[in-house]
Amino acid sequence: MRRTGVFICWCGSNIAATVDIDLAVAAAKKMPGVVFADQNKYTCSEIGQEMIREAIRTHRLERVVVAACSPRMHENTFRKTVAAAGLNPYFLEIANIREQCSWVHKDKETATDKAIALIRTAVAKAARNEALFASELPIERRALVIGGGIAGIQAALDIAENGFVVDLVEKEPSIGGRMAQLDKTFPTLDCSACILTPKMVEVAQSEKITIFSYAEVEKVEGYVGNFTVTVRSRARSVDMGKCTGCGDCMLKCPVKVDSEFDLGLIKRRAIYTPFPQAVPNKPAIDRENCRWFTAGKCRVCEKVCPAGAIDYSQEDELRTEKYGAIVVATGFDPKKLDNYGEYAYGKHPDVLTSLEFERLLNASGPTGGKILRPSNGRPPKNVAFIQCVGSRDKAKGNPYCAKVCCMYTAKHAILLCEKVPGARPFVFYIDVRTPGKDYEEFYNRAYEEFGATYIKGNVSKVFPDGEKLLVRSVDALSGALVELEVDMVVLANSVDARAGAKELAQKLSITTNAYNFFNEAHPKLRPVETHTAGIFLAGTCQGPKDIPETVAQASAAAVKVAALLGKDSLLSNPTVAEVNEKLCTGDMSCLAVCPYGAISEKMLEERRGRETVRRKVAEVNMALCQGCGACTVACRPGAINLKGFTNEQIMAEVEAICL
Amino acid sequence: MRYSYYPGCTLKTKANNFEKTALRTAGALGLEMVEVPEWQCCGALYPLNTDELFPLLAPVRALAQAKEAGHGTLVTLCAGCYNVFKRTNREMSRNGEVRRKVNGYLQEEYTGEVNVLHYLEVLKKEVGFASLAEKAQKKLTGRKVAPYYGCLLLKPRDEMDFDDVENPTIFEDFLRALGAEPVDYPYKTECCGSYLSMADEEVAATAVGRILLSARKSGAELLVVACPLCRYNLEEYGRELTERTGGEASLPVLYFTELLAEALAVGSETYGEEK
Amino acid sequence: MPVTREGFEPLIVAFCCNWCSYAGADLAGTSRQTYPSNVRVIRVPCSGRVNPGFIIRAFQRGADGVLVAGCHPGDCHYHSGNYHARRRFTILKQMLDYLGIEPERFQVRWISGSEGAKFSAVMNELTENVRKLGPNRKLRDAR
Amino acid sequence: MKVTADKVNSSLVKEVEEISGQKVSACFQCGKCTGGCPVVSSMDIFPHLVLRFAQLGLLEELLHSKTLWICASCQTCDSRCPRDVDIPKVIEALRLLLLRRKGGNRLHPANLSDRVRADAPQQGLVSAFRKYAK
Repeated sequence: MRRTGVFICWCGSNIAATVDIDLAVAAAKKMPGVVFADQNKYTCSEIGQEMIREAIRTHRLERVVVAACSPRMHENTFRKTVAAAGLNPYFLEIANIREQCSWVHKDKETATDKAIALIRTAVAKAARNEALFASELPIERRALVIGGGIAGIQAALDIAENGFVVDLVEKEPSIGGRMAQLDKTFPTLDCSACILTPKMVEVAQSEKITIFSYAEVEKVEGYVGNFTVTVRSRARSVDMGKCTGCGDCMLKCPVKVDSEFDLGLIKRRAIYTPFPQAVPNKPAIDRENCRWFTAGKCRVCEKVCPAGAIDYSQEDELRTEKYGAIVVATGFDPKKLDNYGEYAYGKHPDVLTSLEFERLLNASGPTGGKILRPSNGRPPKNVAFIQCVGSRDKAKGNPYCAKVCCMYTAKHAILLCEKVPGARPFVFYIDVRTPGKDYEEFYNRAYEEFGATYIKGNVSKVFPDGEKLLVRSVDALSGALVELEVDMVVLANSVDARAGAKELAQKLSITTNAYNFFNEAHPKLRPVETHTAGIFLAGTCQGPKDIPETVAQASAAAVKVAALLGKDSLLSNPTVAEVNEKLCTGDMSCLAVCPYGAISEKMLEERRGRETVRRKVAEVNMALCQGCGACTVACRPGAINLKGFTNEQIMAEVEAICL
Repeated sequence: MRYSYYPGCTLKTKANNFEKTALRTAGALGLEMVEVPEWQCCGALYPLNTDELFPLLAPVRALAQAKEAGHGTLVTLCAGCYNVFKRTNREMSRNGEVRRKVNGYLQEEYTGEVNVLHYLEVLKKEVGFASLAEKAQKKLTGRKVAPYYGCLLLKPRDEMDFDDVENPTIFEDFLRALGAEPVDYPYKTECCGSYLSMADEEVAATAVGRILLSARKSGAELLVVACPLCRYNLEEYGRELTERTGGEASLPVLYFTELLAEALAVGSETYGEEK
Repeated sequence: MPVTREGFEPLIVAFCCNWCSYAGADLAGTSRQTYPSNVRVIRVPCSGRVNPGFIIRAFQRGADGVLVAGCHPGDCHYHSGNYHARRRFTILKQMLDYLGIEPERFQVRWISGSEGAKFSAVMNELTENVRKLGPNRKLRDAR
Repeated sequence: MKVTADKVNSSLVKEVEEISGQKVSACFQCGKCTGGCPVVSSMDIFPHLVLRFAQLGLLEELLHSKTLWICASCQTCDSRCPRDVDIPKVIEALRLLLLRRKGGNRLHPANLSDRVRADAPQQGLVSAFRKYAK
């Protein structure tokens, strides 16, 4: 038996009013192994803590039980107390006789009985506590940011600002992301490019940040402080060192394909930058469409390039680097409208998605910023804006609200009125949602100042009728049927997780929700962390968000990264799983239930008589293990155990609690 | 290929040219349609209430007979029957409680094993429109045809799983295979008024008027359908509308099989219904 | 505690996961949501840590009812532990039934850290139900 | 028309939910059903309001409405409903509440028009009597 000391706290009258402390102390003294028991009015006070330290010394205590408030309150406090007296901090156990006893029971006799049982249970567990030691893990002082939209840009800048080196990986030939596609931003109507491009340039000029554009994450291994990541840079066919970004090649290239950046509203060349303010402002050859790569002739770009930068022989480049932390900022995709044939998208050229409409608004867009009907090049008069297309639709879209559509639709209505005199916006909505600073006021202006007509009714179908479009709906407020002839329909399509988000989540060992948005570690209190330590989230890859929220989360993620990288080393949580190799049969049931990939196979070489035999056993990576204990239950031979919550400890608790 | 074939009431009477042309074309395409013995009326409508199983008995019995015949597939022509059979079959394969209760009434034991296909699906999936195009010697070149889907082939969306509910294309692909020119118009899936024409003719007439107007605007010279009730409504109210307006409002309405028979040159001389 | 039916006070052992249900139990305390003192909590990191053996042992040692409480499905701190628990304990319940233990004596509940009132309600309900069932004699060690 | 607690708690609403297998509370009143209904202009209570009335227990109003006999069960509405409510099933349940009453039949063979008698396809007649009579 371990020499155990029991310290019972009054917590003023919080405990003492319901639990007979004297009786409890007397009972504790008779418990197995207990050599000392006493009481204190406030054990967490300096006097109370000193009493524990003093008793450890004078009574040579080996284990300490504090019967007081919840371990969630003061477990750490008392661990430090016993450590100060030279004991391993994990020799402490807490009996929760306040939250789970004195505060929830009224009858003093039964409450005292229960308090004694809880103390007995803690004593029984403490007797089986073992010394645990947190180990120190080194940290690689370099961060990886995946995704070069506004979230990734902000995170990279803020991490660099804290003095750490950042690699920024972007799938497209330029950073900028979705924000670069926008015209104006709500609720201030300042131009998106005007506030974004300076940040893009800042990234390019930062000595701490390296941009890997036209690149994607291929493989992720390791754990917090020590990730090993392989990045594939796609062959650009342009020598970045030689290219001056003059753009001659893009003018002469004979191949025209739909511009992804302009959503197919205009064409780009096979050698291209997505948009004029691209960073890096150096083109890439899209090999799927380039005539040289598809037909074996052309080489016009090579001929016109004054710098000799065209290099058709380039190959994809794989680069492996170590990182201490990762920020995931991969953004969103606008919802595809395959399920919404009723809106005639793709059937009539004047039915547009909101991002397409955004490009029409943009001065560098396909119409030079004029709102013109794609069908006839004339400005529209009546425009129907349909909200919640694919949002709040559990039957054939996303059940969630896409959060930004109410605001950008109000913006579109306002800009339509500003740009096309006499034009009239009709906004069809289910509910208008505008929580946010100055948001409601912005929406108010749309109908009050600009005369947008808001109709509470989901449009059921758009009927193309020659040049016109007939929109059929109901105004649920007046109960009137709506049949509206318009010149243009703009669909506020929902926010989807980025295609490929699921695969990236698997590479990173992070989780997604049912709609492939990455999961935060806690919806309220840990909104930028993931369940995998060292991996953080920023922006819409975690769920629909507007720009201010995205930037705020990106900065928050950057702070988390800086806090992590600023440490000398990491202390590991010592309550992790441990394999008894003698008992392990190597059937690896544990591996299947481990959510962290912390268990791997290991080959043992053993002498059996004269032979050397090789035998498979499980091995726990202490840095990855989070201590959930799922493996311990899955293990048939009982070879794997969880330190701090061992089978023996819990069994001892069960026995003691049932006495 | 051999199929179990369920004609339904209307095809033996008012819509017998639908059946005649279908069977003739099937023969020409090497498809053998074996009529389900002793079939009863499918009930015309799939029950929308959950507290009665009686309406499912007749369709389940026909399905069970198709299963016994060993053909694996039951083919229907009438969109109404198709709707009832497809949904009944789905319920029998998915809903254990319904299955247990229905089988309790019947001699047969049926658990949704038979595949229910509409003849259009047979043409698409089993014959193939490319091969149909080869076999269609007498091309309907230049004929501008408005396909009218109606509701029963397509809806409910999840249960029927026939084609894109809002923007179906199977009729268009079929028409192109025959060399005809399908016209696109937004009313091809709008309801014709269905059984309302039996009780509240004005409502049905209004619905039909919109469909015909839209089809005519798009340049159609005739409509094709797969449902006798749609055909009745479109013809009757089209005629009435022409009379009332004193102008051309109606369009000829044909079963798709009648066009098919023409293109396959197996005799489509009896256009229109036999009365 | 008495094993007779008269004035029978059941002993109920509750395994609570540290992140949700134990926090819910603490919240029940903080907000003074009372429940019978028959319930005693053992803290575990996760409902997925609870070995069915612990439950059998509790019944052998005289527990009249056992509760495993964890985070709501989808909310597990370790993202999948409660799913393992749910599957495992569905089977255990059947096994207990087979052994002749009333399956109502063993309950699995999802109680979040913000559900103090629910924790207390579940404890009240469970105690009442087990009280009605009477003492567990079947698995109790003959001592 | 007045909403009261008694009406909201009406057992008839539960009966409608039982017969139809639909939850009327699922509807959030977006109106997509009404906007697309091909026969809505002949209805006195629009489809989305059928759901709203049912949510509020205004059953008397619903049971007197023309809408129940206008709906053609074309299922356009439920194929577009973002809340996955099968509105024709709800309407069918309301219809059945009336048809199952004594003398509840709405259509009698004697009332058929000459045209229907002469030319209507069996499919139409069978459908109509399934819908309007028991």
